[in-house]
Amino acid sequence: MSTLNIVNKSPFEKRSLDQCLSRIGSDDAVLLIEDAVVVAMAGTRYESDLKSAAAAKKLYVLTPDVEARGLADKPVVEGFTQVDYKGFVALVTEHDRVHSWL
Amino acid sequence: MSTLNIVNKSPFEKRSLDQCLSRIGSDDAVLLIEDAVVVAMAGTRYESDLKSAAAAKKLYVLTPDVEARGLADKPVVEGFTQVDYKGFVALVTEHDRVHSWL
Amino acid sequence: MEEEYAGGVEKKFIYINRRAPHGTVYALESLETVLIGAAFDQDVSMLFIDDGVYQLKKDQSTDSIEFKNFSKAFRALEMYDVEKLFVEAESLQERGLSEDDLLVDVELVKRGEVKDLIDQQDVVLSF
Amino acid sequence: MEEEYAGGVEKKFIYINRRAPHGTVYALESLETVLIGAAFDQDVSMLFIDDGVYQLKKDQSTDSIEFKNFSKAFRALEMYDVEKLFVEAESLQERGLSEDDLLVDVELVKRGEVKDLIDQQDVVLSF
Amino acid sequence: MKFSILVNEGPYQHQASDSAYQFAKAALESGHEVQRVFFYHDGVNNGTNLTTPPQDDRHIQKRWSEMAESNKVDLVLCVAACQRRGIVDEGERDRNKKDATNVADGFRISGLGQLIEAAIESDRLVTFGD
Amino acid sequence: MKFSILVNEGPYQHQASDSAYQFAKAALESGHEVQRVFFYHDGVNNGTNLTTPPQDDRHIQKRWSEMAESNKVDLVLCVAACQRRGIVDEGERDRNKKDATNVADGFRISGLGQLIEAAIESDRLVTFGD
Repeated sequence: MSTLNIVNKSPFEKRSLDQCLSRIGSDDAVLLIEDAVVVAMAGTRYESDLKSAAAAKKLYVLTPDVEARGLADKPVVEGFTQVDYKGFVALVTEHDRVHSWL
Repeated sequence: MSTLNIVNKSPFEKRSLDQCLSRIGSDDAVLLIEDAVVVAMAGTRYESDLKSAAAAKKLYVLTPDVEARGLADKPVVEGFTQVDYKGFVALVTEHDRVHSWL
Repeated sequence: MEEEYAGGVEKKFIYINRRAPHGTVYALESLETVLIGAAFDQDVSMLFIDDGVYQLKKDQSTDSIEFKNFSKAFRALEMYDVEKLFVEAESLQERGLSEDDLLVDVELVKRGEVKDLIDQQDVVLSF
Repeated sequence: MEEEYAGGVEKKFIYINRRAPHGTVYALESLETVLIGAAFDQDVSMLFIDDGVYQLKKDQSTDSIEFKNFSKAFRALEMYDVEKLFVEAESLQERGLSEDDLLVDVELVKRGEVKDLIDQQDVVLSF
Repeated sequence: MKFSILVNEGPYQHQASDSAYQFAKAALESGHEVQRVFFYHDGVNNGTNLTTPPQDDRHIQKRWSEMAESNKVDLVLCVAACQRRGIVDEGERDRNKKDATNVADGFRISGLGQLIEAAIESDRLVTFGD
Repeated sequence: MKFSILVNEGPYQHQASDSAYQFAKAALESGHEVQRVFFYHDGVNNGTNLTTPPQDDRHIQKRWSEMAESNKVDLVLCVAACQRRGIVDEGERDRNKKDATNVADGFRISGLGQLIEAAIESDRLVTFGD
């Protein structure tokens, strides 16, 4: 039984990503959307935290939101998988439930 | 020249209080309102941070918002001053400008 | 008033409450949804983590901000057969709160047990 | 269209931008207010700190979320005599960004200088 | 699969309604069913027909209304949230003695039970908010 | 002193509009002037007359309208935000070919210039938001 967790706020602004990561397991996935996508890009203060998280859990980032913020020219943090909206839909079908960390 | 800084979100949820404290001076004041008031109470994980901040800057907390959250039975962190809405108004008049950290 | 749901399906619902009361409307609405949802005879749990634990703080007094004090409604949940109220121990502790501060009886869970609780659910409603 | 303000008072305004673009409307609205405000002949500065620095990131492409790409309007600010764009160096650095990533020329300030900048202002508008 | 979607925020202020729409569109294009979109809290503000967004911007309400029509998606506005925020259909207008209605085509006002029902009947519920 | 107030959020969802109201009330009771309250972004949703909050809850729009009347406080809704969110007066109804108006007593719709003007003419501007 696994959960798709959605986080939509930048960890520079809100603690929801941390709060999510501290309570999920290795079979769970996290998808970053909206302003949360900024932290999927290499080079930020949180890169090493995210890299460790990606080693233990499946991390995804929504490409349209990356492009909107002009960050498509930056590499993603190692271990992240990029998805579009159809990929987002597929993730929802592949997990037993969805938990939005609002 | 001094600024009244207003913070309205709990530091357990958002980083705005930290972001505010890192950029103001010893003549500036911070008023906690709405959900931010929770951190003015003694005993939280942030108590020692807030105590240090209170030693360097003037920290205030809005009593009606403390009461609404059922926290009037807890002591405030050392150095905090409680104000009501009229006290809030007075603080605005006593500083040169107001900066809301939204 | 909602009519009783005749679909015959029973799912496990968890309401996850992560915000302090009054600063936003979500705490109030979570309670409303649980009360309305009770008519559907589903398996309902409420989980309070992060600032959500403040929703259960005793002695909330909202007169001076002119809000409805809905916190007393938590005491009515039992009458609606909503009896599974989980509170994360670490969330209380980080905020200097204990079970004695809460206005209803709850079951404490550890942070490491939250995943197990969520794994048992069909539907997560986040407030 | 706003008429020119004939009050004769000149105040110092600072627009403080702390949020990433597109997730909320504030980045767009800050720019709108600055452009409208230009007609009032006030002294205007814009300060980008925290996630606000992402507002100035080059190459934003909003087609696939169907948003207006307003970021190009930052390049028009000069024509409105809005020339004081301050960006906090530490905010860039924590995000792995440099001046080369930004779509307009800005003046870098250090975190310790933000207070001095704000101390010079009459009005703070936070977005 | 059968999806339901919960939208907690109004149009333009937060990306929530946009994200929900793009998700719903992709779900339909992927051959899934979107049974219901439930608009709760400020989300009910998606359902007013009185908006006039700038010509060069997306028209959030119209997009939803068109999706409802082309794909038989059930768009439900929470009645209690509508009462607090001023979204009114004919029934609400008469009941609460208002002068106008403003609910847009394809949206209907109903109770929170519709959210619970959607969660029971759908395979997945996906929530978008602030 | 002369205050102006900026409200960025709608009623009921966030405490912002409540905090702004309580602040304005205390300012008036302390003998100050509240020149203008400017409602921006979702804040314009404070100015619809179509709300029917529960009987036992505060009526946020009415409180503002009453304050406008008793204390000559100028309540201004940002026109561009109104267009995006569906708050309409007679002029906007005619211009944008809408069927209804919903702006409440004591509120008027005007441009962002009114915010700048308020900031210039007031001694202090205080902002309430999310």
